[in-house]
Amino acid sequence: MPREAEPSQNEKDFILKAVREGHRLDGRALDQFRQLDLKFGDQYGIADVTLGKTRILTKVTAEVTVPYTDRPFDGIFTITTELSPMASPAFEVNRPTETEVLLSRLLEKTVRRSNALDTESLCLVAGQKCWSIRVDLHVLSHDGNLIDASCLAVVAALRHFRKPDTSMEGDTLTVYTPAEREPVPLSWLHSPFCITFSFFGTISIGEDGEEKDIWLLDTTLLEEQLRVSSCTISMNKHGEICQVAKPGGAPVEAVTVLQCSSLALQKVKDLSDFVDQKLAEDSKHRNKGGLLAELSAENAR
Amino acid sequence: MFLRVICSPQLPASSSQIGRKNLIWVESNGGRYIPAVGDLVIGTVHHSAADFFYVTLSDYTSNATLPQLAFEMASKKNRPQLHSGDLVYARVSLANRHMDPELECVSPSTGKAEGLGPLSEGMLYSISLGMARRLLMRKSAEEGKVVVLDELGSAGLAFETAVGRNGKMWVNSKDMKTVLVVGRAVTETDEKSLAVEQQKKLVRKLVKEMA
Amino acid sequence: MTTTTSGPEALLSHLHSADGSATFSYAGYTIIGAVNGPIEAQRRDEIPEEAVVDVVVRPAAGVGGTRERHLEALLQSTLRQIILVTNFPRALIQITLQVTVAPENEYVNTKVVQANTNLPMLPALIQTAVLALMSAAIPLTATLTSVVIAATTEDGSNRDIINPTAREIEKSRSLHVFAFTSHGDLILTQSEGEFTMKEWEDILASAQQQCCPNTSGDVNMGDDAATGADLGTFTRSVMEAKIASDLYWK
Amino acid sequence: MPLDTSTYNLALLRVDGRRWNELRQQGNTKIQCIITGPNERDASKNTSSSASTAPTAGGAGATLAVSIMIAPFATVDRKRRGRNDKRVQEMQTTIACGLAAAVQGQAYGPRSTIHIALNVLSQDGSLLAGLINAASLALVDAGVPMTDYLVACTAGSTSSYAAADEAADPLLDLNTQEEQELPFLTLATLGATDKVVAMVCESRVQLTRLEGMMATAADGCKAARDFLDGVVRDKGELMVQEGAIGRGEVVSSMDLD
Amino acid sequence: MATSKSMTLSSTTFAKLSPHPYLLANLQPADPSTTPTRTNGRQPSQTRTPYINTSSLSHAHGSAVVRNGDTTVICGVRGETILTSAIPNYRAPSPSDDSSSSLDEARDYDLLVPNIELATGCAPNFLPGVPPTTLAQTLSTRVYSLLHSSKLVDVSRLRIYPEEAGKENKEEDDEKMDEAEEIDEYAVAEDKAVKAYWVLYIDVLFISFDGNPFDTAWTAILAALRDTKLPFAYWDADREMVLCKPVFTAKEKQKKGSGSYWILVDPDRLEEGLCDETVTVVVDKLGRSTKILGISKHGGTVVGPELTKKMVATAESRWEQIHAAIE
Repeated sequence: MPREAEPSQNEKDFILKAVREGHRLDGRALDQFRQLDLKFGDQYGIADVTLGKTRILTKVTAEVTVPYTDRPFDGIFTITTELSPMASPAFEVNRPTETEVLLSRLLEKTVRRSNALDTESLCLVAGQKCWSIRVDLHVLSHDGNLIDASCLAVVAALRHFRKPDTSMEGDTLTVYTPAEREPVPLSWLHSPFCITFSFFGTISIGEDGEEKDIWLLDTTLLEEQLRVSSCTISMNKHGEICQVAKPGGAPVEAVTVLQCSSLALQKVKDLSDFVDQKLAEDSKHRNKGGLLAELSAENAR
Repeated sequence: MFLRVICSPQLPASSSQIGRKNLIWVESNGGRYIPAVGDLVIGTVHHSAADFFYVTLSDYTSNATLPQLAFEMASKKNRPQLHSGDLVYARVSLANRHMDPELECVSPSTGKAEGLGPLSEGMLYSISLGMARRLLMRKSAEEGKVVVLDELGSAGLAFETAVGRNGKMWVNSKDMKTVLVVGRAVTETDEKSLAVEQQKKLVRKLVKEMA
Repeated sequence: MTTTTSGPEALLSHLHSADGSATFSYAGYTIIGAVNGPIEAQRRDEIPEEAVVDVVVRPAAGVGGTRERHLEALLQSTLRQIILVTNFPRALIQITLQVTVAPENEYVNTKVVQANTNLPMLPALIQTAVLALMSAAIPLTATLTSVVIAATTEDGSNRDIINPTAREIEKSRSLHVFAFTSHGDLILTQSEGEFTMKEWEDILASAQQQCCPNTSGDVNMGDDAATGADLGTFTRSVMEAKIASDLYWK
Repeated sequence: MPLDTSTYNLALLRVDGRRWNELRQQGNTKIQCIITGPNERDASKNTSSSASTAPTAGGAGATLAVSIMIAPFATVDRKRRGRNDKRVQEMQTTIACGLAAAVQGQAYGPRSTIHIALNVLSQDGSLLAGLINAASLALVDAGVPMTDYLVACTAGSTSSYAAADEAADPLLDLNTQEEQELPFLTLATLGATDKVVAMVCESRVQLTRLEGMMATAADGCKAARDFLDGVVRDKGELMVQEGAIGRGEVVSSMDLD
Repeated sequence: MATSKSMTLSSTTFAKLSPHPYLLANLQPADPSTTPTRTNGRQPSQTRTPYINTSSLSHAHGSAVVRNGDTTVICGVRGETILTSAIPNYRAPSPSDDSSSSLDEARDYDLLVPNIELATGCAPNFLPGVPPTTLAQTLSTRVYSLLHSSKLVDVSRLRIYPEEAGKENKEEDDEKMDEAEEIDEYAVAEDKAVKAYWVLYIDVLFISFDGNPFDTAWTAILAALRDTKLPFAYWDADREMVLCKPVFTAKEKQKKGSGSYWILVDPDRLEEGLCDETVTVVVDKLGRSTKILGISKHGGTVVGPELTKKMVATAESRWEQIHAAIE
């Protein structure tokens, strides 16, 4: 298995020293995100997110299939995250690393278990036919903070997606091709986002030697390699926590966790607005005289 | 570092091939460092064995070997103590497609270190191979068109740097902020491919921010 | 999506974590390629005398299946012909090709898992791989250009469509993919459907016209020729642009 | 408790690689934890096995390898979990990284590994908490030096996330049914401190609820710590009676505590 | 390379030590009088004669064993019914759909399911307990594609209509009975719509593997499909459908320096390992004129249009050979 890159001692010492004094290599503030960008594809359900040098691409697809026997009234909703060597030679094909497992679990809990997508609306014929919505997440470039970027990409792609329209006459179900009927959006309930805090130990403030935890937002890969522990908080803009995960690592004060969670709400509101705005822009330029209809007509000829 | 693209002389940048004879080297930023004898490199000590240090020049490639006696004044009794994670500034003494590269921190002719050896403290930055080449030019300002370092110097910042052809730059200074500024100046010049004037502007901006 | 009207587009060295990368979009396909290497190969699959070339093809939707393995096998055997593998013994050159956009058939609902070969995608994959390899400064003996052509019968008259749409492929009688080296040698052929030797040779001719007009005789073709771009020249100009931007400071 | 672990430690060194068992019970959640090692790490095994690992003392110390086995009969509806179920893997990682914060790994060489095998025999809520407590108790019993017990507990909130009544009072140590009904979180702290080592919340809950729930859980953790400590002391007493160790030492060690 | 000295060490040792020079040494013998022979004693263009035995399995609806040199393949075809209502993406063909409708039942509903397995130990390099090799996956993809692109099986014969429509019920065998009942339940009297389909599970198992797998596998599938009798009146439906397509594989290896190369027809495992370029041609001569159903070449630049032409010719001759074997 290829060796994961290990930062040199000099880098470790320097970055920790810098962070303690409130500096980051790229001159960002400790709680500042990198340049965030979101693009949608020509086809529905493709979202391309860039966060600094981290780049994530997600694609949503829908397929009619048979529901699980234990959930006859629910559709199927899966999120697949497979890290390829493209992100880093350390990721081997079909050999999930720990990074990958934690990432997919966080997305699972944040988006799926929090019922962001109404799975009952995917049921077509109870126990017989339902929609299977699948999100494929591709990490094109990995420079840290995969979780926050991925979550945003998944949510954006799902909200952008349209599934084929259907109709029931008697007991026969008809699924219309895009050429026949304009596809319809998913029934979306709320938009959760992840905010990951990375901890770098403590500094004593004041003469009474009181310890204070130091943390960073939107860490680069190098910073992530040096953090002592991390905590990911998922919320929607209504201040509903969907998930909190601090998977071990060095301890932090309970107070710090609370402070983080309230800051997370602020950041989530920003991200939420950002995605809404991007979606609005996209639909505007689409509805210039039913772009899709034209294209399909062209294909027919 | 040179990009090995095989291409026709009349179209230097194209890669349309016309026989192995007129194979020419086109230089570029891209690609992974491939050791060549005489290159100055910055490596990270991976581990040490009986008489060798094993040094990583770039990720996911096999380690280069650095004999523990290939240092100035090194002898069986007193040899440098390097630990995993330490940085060394070295010269490639042997590069061969069939063997792992070999390094030295002493000039075989003079027996002097000539600036090679362990690099303590400071910060290590990754830069493109092209930028490394430009910084290593004898007159990097005139030939390589990199003026940031000179500019920063004349702006009154005190710092020392070492550049490795394997796309690494080491910066050190008493003042941590200086290191940060130097690092940002060079990496931004590299990534945003800034022209001389823009570089000067960038330096002015950074120095102002610092104060 | 309207495809054949817009010419090929490429973006080089835009992924920072890979040694080389390229995004290539043409004929309705967009593929992102990344190359890592030469890096250390795993003990078990290293070759003493030459570099291991490893190709990974990843579909936009769903995880790779048998059809991707097949494409990988084709690409691998083709690419190791143009890479100077003997320059890097015991090393690994890893090529990852991520499909991001593939044309959708407006008349059929998408089916995620499909087992049949995906010939129409092959040219885009090849082009992307070559560009990514160049971006990674991997020494090559030649570049490749590739094209897909569908032979259809419309009201009796035969017609060859270059870069056919999903719809056209469905109606076609036979489908052909060709790849040529920059010396004009035929390096890869994949043909399926039903056709005669004569038809095959005609299609081969028009393919040559597409990929390397300078090497092939001036075969006169239908208006379809206009729709396709000269990919050889394209690859060249992309590379020129890249080098120029790398040496902006000179 | 430095001294009395050191006495365990002597015993440990003698019989390195032997197993120490500890049956720990929390409500109807029954978990068995088996510590093996520390013994030499073989890289091949670590990569192949489904265990999750975490290096202690910043890589300078021993590595902890945690593997969880949930018995098919552990739950009411007999569901078999694949060894590499992502949910289980996540718990393994959380436990491994959590314990790494408490274990004084540098007592052993960086090449050594301590294997922590957790077998879930019966499951009735607070699974992760149970697993963490079981593991850290077993580690103490195995004589692995730790700064303090890593203790965990769950806390829930009686009203569902939708309702906005602030008066909703938190619950401690939930069982399966409660877990399905109510939002809850699992909190793991280092001994009696308020230092959060691990925290997992998988349900939708108002941000305003968080503080209350965490406070409750923290109290639960303190209680758990005292309980664990009690168990260890009883064990110590027992060993004295059995004459496994000299009285003098132990008394002194207990005093020191 | 092939000095008398080195030849004195047993040829097998030589082969093991440096297989490639060994192959070349055989192909260009020291004295020009002796014709170049391959390590397996065959002429470069000489193929192995296939032996075919059909209906060898009792449970399958059709089966065949094909032996081509040391490559031995068993193919079993089993038909199972699937009700249209059980097909998630099923869509009743509407009259509006023109003849060249985009609906390809066989592909859309996966009515032909080929599966290829290289049994453990069929060749030294297949170890137990490992996921299907790239070779196996590639093979099944190629087979799947050819099955569909060649329209080998007439899909209309896989449709199952309700009682009235299907007047075939006369000569049902027992198996048909239960099928019939199964269908009755869902058979709606008036409409003649398709109620169910036959799904053909085509399993190919390599017992021993010594090169040229696709060729042999495909031959086996052909033989098995011809042999397939589904429990319905159209029991020999497949017969007239079957087109015989021998597949022909040539390998060539460019010798260092000189551009000389050899074309080895129907290569064995050693040869496949050592050669770079592969060409596979699929032809069908059943009609008056030869139809080509597939050309696949990759891995080198030696084979141009001319050589390809030559290979088609070779393929035709091989077609006769296998046609004879199947009849």
